[in-house]
Amino acid sequence: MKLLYFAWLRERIGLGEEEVTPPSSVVTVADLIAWLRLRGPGYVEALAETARVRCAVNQDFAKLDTIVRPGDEIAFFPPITGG
Amino acid sequence: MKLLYFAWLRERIGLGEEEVTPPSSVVTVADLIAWLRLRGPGYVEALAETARVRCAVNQDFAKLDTIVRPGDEIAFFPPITGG
Amino acid sequence: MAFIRVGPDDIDMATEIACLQSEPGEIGGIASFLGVVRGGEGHSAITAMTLEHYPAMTEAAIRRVAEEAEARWNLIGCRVIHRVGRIPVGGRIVLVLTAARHRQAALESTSFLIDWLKVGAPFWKQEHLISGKDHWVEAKSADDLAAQRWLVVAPPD
Amino acid sequence: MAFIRVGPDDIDMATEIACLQSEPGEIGGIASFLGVVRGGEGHSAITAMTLEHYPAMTEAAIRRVAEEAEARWNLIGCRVIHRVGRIPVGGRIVLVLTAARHRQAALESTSFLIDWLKVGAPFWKQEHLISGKDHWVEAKSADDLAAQRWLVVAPPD
Repeated sequence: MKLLYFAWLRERIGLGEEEVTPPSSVVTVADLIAWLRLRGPGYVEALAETARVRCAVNQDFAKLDTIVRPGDEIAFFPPITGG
Repeated sequence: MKLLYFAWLRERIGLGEEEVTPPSSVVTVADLIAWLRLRGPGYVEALAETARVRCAVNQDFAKLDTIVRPGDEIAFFPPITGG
Repeated sequence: MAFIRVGPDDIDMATEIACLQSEPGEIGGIASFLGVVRGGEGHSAITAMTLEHYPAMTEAAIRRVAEEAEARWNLIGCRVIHRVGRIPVGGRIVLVLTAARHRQAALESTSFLIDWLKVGAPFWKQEHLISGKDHWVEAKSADDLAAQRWLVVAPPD
Repeated sequence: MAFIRVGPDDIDMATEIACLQSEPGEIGGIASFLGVVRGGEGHSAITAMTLEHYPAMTEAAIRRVAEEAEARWNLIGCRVIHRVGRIPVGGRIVLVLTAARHRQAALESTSFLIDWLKVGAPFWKQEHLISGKDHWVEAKSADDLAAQRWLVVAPPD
């Protein structure tokens, strides 16, 4: 699956986009976050407080229990500050 | 006193502005309207329905019982359609 | 300081916004309402509209209410331009422009000012029908109600 | 048909209004909101702001809501222009422009769209402080509340 990071999540993780293949035990957004945190301190720092992290799956806003599948585009970002 | 007429009141009376000297029995806007109606059919037509006539005395919106005095500028006009 | 202009000249939105932005202050948002002459349909189709006003009263009345809006919404700037004379279909009649730190103040004060102009500023609209007839526009009670939302008092009956 | 543009180019209000006025329909009023970069004061004084977004999502999300607004307020036209990239203090960030037969539809839909953009469109603002530091703007709960006025659902927590 394709992961995208925006704003300070991108800065902390150190990249804006990557392809990953998580194990089949990763079923939901929450699982994916837990798995990503194992990838290094930048991920831990970016994804530490899930209350400050928002997610979209295939360009639709998602929740922690939204299902993720191979081939999905999954974006992580802070609360929106548009307009 | 100086009288001003706007919009269809001006058209019906046939002039936009005139100087008048009503008798001392004319104390209020209502008295002035009654006295003006004696001046001819245009005035009657313009001032027939007081519900459709608005008035300002010295550039402030006035009511039928507002006092009018020599030297005042008194304007008659239809309900406002601005903006 | 509220800027008010009443006259026959057309309205140039870009210039007005630039003037507003030159006001000192922390502008975060600029709201506007531009009223244009609607063509009407069928029997009420028109070619143009003529706006008449009470010159000695108009600008002063608008200034009073614009300054009230500036105080009530803590505006950084406010411009009200109202045209008079003949305006063709599609032409600009009125522009209300407000600037504030935050969007809600700008949007609400714009709404307030245009609602007030409909019932409180001494303008009268005459429509020139395609048929050649002229017709004075009747005041709408809906406009009185809109103005009352803001506790603005329409001219007394 | 709603017109949406997201990109680095500056916003030309006069052009956008002219485009809106060329839409077929009986336009009586055009409302707008223009958001500009506020300079801030003291320790939070900034020189510029950078807007980041999620390109694959932004325009589609704005279009969906702009079309919802067109239907809900029976708009004749609607344009939403949102800039991304670096914008200096005083620069234009966003323009919402709506046209309707009547003023209230235009003003309300403008308010709705800007309230939604604050919480619903995937943009993020970074401030460049005069001190040289960069700082991501925090979302405001007041913006969530403003969006809720319209029964718009902010992205889930």
